Amino acid sequence: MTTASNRHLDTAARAKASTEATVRKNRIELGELENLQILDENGEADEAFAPRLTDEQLLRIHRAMVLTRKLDLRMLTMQRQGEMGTFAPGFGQEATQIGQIFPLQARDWFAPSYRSFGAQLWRGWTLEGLLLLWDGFAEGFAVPDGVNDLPFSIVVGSHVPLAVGVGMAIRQCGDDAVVLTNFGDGAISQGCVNEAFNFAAVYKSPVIFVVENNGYAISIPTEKQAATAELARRGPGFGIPSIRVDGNDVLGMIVATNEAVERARAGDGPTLIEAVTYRMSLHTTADDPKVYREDAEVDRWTIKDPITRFEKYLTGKGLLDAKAAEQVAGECEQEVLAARERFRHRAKARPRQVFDYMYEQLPPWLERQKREYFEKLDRKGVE
Amino acid sequence: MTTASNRHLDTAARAKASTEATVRKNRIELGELENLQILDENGEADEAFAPRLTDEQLLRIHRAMVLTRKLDLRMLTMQRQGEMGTFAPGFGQEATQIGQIFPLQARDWFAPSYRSFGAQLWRGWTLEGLLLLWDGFAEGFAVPDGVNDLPFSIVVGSHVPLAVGVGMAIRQCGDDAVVLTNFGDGAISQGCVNEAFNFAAVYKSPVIFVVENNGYAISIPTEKQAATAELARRGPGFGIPSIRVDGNDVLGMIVATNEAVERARAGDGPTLIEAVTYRMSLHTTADDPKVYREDAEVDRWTIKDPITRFEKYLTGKGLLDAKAAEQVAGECEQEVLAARERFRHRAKARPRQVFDYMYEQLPPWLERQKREYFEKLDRKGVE
Amino acid sequence: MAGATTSLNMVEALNKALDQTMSADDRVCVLGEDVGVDGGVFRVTKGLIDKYGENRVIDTPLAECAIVGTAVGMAIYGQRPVAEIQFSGFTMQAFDQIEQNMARFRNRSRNRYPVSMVLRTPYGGGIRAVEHHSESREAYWAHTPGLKVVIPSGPRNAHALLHASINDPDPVVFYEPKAVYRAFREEVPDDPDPIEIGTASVVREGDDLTLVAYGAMMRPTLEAADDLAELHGTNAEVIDLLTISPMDTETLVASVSRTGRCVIVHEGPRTCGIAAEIIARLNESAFEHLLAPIKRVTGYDIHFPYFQVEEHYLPDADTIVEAAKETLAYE
Amino acid sequence: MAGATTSLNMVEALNKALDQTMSADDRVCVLGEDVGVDGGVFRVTKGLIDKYGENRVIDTPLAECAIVGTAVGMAIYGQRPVAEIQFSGFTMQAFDQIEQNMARFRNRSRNRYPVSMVLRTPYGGGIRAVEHHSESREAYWAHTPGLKVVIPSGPRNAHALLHASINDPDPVVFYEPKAVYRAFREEVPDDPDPIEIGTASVVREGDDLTLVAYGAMMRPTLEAADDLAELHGTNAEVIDLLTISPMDTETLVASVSRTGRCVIVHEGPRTCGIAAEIIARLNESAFEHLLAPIKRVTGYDIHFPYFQVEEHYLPDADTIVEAAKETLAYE
Ligand SMILES: Cc1ncc(C[n+]2csc(CCOP(=O)(O)OP(=O)(O)O)c2C)c(N)n1
Ligand SMILES: Cc1ncc(C[n+]2csc(CCOP(=O)(O)OP(=O)(O)O)c2C)c(N)n1
Ligand SMILES: [Mg+2]
Ligand SMILES: [Mg+2]
Repeated sequence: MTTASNRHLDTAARAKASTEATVRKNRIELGELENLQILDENGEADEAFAPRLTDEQLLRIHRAMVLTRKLDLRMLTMQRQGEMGTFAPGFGQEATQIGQIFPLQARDWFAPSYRSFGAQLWRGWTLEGLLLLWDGFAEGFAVPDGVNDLPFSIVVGSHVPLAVGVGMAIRQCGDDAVVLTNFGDGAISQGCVNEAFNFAAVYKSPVIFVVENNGYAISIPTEKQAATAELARRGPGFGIPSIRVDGNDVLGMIVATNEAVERARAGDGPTLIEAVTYRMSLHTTADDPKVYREDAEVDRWTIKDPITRFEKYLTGKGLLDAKAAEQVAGECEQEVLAARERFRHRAKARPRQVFDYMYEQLPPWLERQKREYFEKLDRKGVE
Repeated sequence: MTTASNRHLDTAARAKASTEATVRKNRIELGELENLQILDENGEADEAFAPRLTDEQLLRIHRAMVLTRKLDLRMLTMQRQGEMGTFAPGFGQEATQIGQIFPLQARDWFAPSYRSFGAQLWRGWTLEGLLLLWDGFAEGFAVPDGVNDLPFSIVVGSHVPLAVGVGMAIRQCGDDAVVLTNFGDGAISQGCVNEAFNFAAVYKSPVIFVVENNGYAISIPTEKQAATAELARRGPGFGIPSIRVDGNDVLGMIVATNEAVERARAGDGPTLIEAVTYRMSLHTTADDPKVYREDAEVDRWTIKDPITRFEKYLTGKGLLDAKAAEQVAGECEQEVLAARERFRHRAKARPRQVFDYMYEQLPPWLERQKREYFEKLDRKGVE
Repeated sequence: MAGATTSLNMVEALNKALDQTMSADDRVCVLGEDVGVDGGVFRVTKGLIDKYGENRVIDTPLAECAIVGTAVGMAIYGQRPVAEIQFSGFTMQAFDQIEQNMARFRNRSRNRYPVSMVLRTPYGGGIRAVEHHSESREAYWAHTPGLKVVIPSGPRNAHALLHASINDPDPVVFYEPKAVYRAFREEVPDDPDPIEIGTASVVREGDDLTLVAYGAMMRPTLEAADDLAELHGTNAEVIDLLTISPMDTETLVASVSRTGRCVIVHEGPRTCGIAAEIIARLNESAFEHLLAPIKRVTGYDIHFPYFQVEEHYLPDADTIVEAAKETLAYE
Repeated sequence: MAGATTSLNMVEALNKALDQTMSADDRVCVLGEDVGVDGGVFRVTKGLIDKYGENRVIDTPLAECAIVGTAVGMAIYGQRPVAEIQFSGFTMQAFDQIEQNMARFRNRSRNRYPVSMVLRTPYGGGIRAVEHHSESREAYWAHTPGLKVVIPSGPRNAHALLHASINDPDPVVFYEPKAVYRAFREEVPDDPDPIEIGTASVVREGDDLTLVAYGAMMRPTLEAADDLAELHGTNAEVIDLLTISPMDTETLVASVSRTGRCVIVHEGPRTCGIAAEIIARLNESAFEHLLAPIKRVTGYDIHFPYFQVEEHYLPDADTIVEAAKETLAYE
């Protein structure tokens, strides 16, 4: 067995021999960095790099983004009217969401953060399920059958090591699935996320890390979160190929994720994708962005809107016109309203379920506490 | 307030405009990396880059390295003879240790890992103090007066955030001290170390991070610890200027650390220095390296020995000859033996001190436990 | 100024304590996620950054372990950092730094580097939050040697105790009952009450039984005491622990030695919780006076439930009254 | 094979349990620092990598949080990982993953992803180790809903309990008393004893008082029982908890209801420790049978001392006998 450092010093010796060793030369410097962007703000695409997608696929992607936003807006109204818990809007990140999830197969795994409506819906989570869980009904967290997803994580970054572990198990079993996990610009500061990067690189875990750089971690702008202008710079330090993508460009997201999925499936390990996007709405409904950012900034992003941009593109391709767009919007709105009805019917507190799923079998000590708790409910006349 | 990602997309737009955006171009790649080496294995120095040091300084550095090794060897004998606890030998890392600590001023701070004999002695820790603490006597951890050091940390990496915090406080108070902290190739995998890198970069904490890549974390070779051949690659991902140095070249270590100290003192923030060296001896006296590495590997490093190399250099400069070298060795050996005598006189278990320094004032509940404990000692007839 | 008071809720009282200590002592500084420009997600640090600047009110990256670790480093240098963890559920992320450095550094450095710092964090249920935002795990810290653990129950003692904690020479974990943050106002003296860390407060005297609680559980407990008096003619003595560790054992023993009956209330899980420790101490020091088994009205040994049902999980006045009645009925 | 036994120390017994479960079930894999080529710093995983390869015996980078986090991920995929944390003092580095994912994932996923994994780690004092290498903080895990906590006391029950833990459908924190690792040998049946997790063992019957202990404390406790019998003619019943959580309350209550007197022994800090919980449960279920205050012979609420004096800190037979005598003398 020879060690890494071993090899290094030989290199070093050579370096020395060429008498070129200087402090400056030995500093590690990173070059300037560009963004991958295929579809620009005006809806013009660089077709040379555009993914090959059928018209149906393009329209499905469009509908998914619209549905995501409709849910988002509806939930905000519901929350303001007191029929929804605190939740985290994804307004503005629809392209990042649909672009990252489109390349995944059903057999692949997805470990999302809490701000993942779009991708979760695409994967098969139901609208009313999402409404239920955000309104504090445990059943909303039930993973739909046939969906290989983890329930999203509330603890920032805590799901990232899990994703890497799922990937390690996939390799152990010789399966060919891959794992995609997303997290925010704040999450990348978490120690366990960096530990996970290292594990993924060391074991070539088939993981796609998508860091959704939406500009803020609550009130903390990305420039205060890290000293590098780009978060994608974090990857190479762990030996992870990394790329920055315009996160409001759904085509760019698909191309970058496709490549990462291929790499993972080929057994070549993880990729870090930084999706540069923007949180147009509140951090959560408990948050007031006016305290820490100016509307002018939000305006600068409105013109980069991922849906408008994609609609221009589809229109240019003759796949969409104002009327068709309106129709899609209307249908999605109806879908959401129908889901709200189903939600309202199912929105029933079940206090007697809190001891469920603690263990496969409830131990005697907990059986006893459960009885005590049920007696309390009986006294209160609660079902 | 404008956000980082904001700025990025402008760059992105430009990139797009130049229609150069391709997936490949957007991957972040790091170039090849060389080692800073000034003094090679044959003791020949690249004087153009050598630090300007007086003859006294050069000889003091030599003596410090020899003393470190003498202590190391003596402790091993003592441990094998049952008069020393389990300890972590630093054999082979003397140049890394003395080279990193030489540039520090007394007013600067030092937060060492447990494998830091050389640097601790240079800073003013006493030989018998180190013997006491490694033999399980709490008093050995008492920080000598006038020494701005943290007691070394046993928990791998856990002292690194402390060092960054000391640096942040230094900046808060407008003082001009800097903080140097060292840790191993294993420690760099710890989440808190990566969190500390980020904090240091964000706040420009005046910290010098020295990762002593000695090839192993117990049995784990560096190549299994990380997917990058070089650990210095970790720094740029956090926005930290980083450099690799031949850790067995004390001159290279001094040059690199000098530069890092200047940067920190100037308020330009942290530096990561990877010192490429080798753990010639056991991980600790509880370890058996034969299980995981071959002697041949150790032999390849013996020829790179930092002390032999430096002695050749001094001889070449006419500052040292065989006789003088022998004398230094003899004097250091005597110093260590004298310290062992002082240690033997002071090595007295003080079981009644275990409640000391828990709080400034012992709370009643602990006073009560202390009484209970003292009664136990009284019963056992223990002082 | 002396004697002057202001009507404040707990958030305002805590904010005032921070403001007062920061203006009185340059070494006091605040760090944490969103504590600066945003003023903290609960607004406890509101306005401090405008008054004391970014140098002393530090918005940090999203990394609890480093927040605590760097705060300990600052304390080692001689500063008096007040670190905020946004929700107590995320103190888990910093458990290593709390247990290995914050709690130990005075001892490890043989008294050279005391860690005079405060770790502030909102804990407990009752605000319809998502998972991990309602935990009450103060027992972890009570079980950790080297720490002090303080939990106020109202604006007035919150103001006094935060002053005392910031001025304490040892590391204090300061749990803030978020359900109480804006629940009610009290007249808070501008000069903080001299409450000593380590002393509990008998907030209501009685001879029939002793009710022990702290933090957000003080309200249902006092409600229960009222009901017991009005509906059952029972005089309950009520003790507000205020300091969880080191616990004021003497006050507890004195009371229960008199009443012989005791009910202990907390939100956190039951097993190895604070109530267990209190029972153990009363068993040791008031055994001969105990007339009935000491009752635990606590959270169950399950994950804190989703918010639609949290009200049923949390101890309430009825449940406390029930427990008290059983205790009183015991012969 | 049935009925065959082999003389093993605890390290060998644990190694055998790992070997047997790995050969019986492909899903079982081992990960941790130095568990592969090195065979573990205590040699518990010795030889496994040669037999099962790098794919199932995984040497990890030095990152406990990721070790537990990736193990949970493997369990979610359906593997049965056995993660090793080199010393229990470093489980603090993984506290977040243990509490937030390992303990909760079955519940959070509404039963879709049970976490059938074992977290093995050596705990406790007595081996002349440096700071952080002698901790005994099992109470942290007992206070954490969703976990099971198992602590064997000898080679034979270690072998049986590790089998049971690996086959358990829920996450098990498996604390190994490192002071016992090579302390003695036992005849260990090749087919593991059918010890159920959650059941304590009455290792010695007696009527005068009950001694409760577990792990490394079983030796001084049994020694104390002998002394009590020989020197004082006292018959102590001795209970080995084996499972700390969920605790076998019934066995404890049955015994103390008979003896009326009890001494509990553990190494960990006293406040909110396992003994406190046992006292609370006995107070609830055996109150009327208690003849004397239940005694705690435990570690003190201080940092585990440096090794030159650890023997004095740790509970020993004399101290247990003293406590028993006081309990017996109480009237
Ligand atoms: C470990 C942890 N610390 C703090 C929080 C509180 N918190 C919730 S979201 C959030 C900001 C996350 O920012 P980012 O990672 O950028 O994701 P985004 O919300 O922007 O999608 C914080 C601090 C948490 N949930 N988990
Ligand atoms: C957090 C933590 N995990 C595990 C250990 C056990 N341990 C002590 S030293 C060591 C290896 C450290 O390797 P490295 O960082 O390279 O430093 P070196 O020993 O080579 O100087 C390990 C795993 C520890 N002390 N702390
Ligand atoms: Mg963000
Ligand atoms: Mg090393």
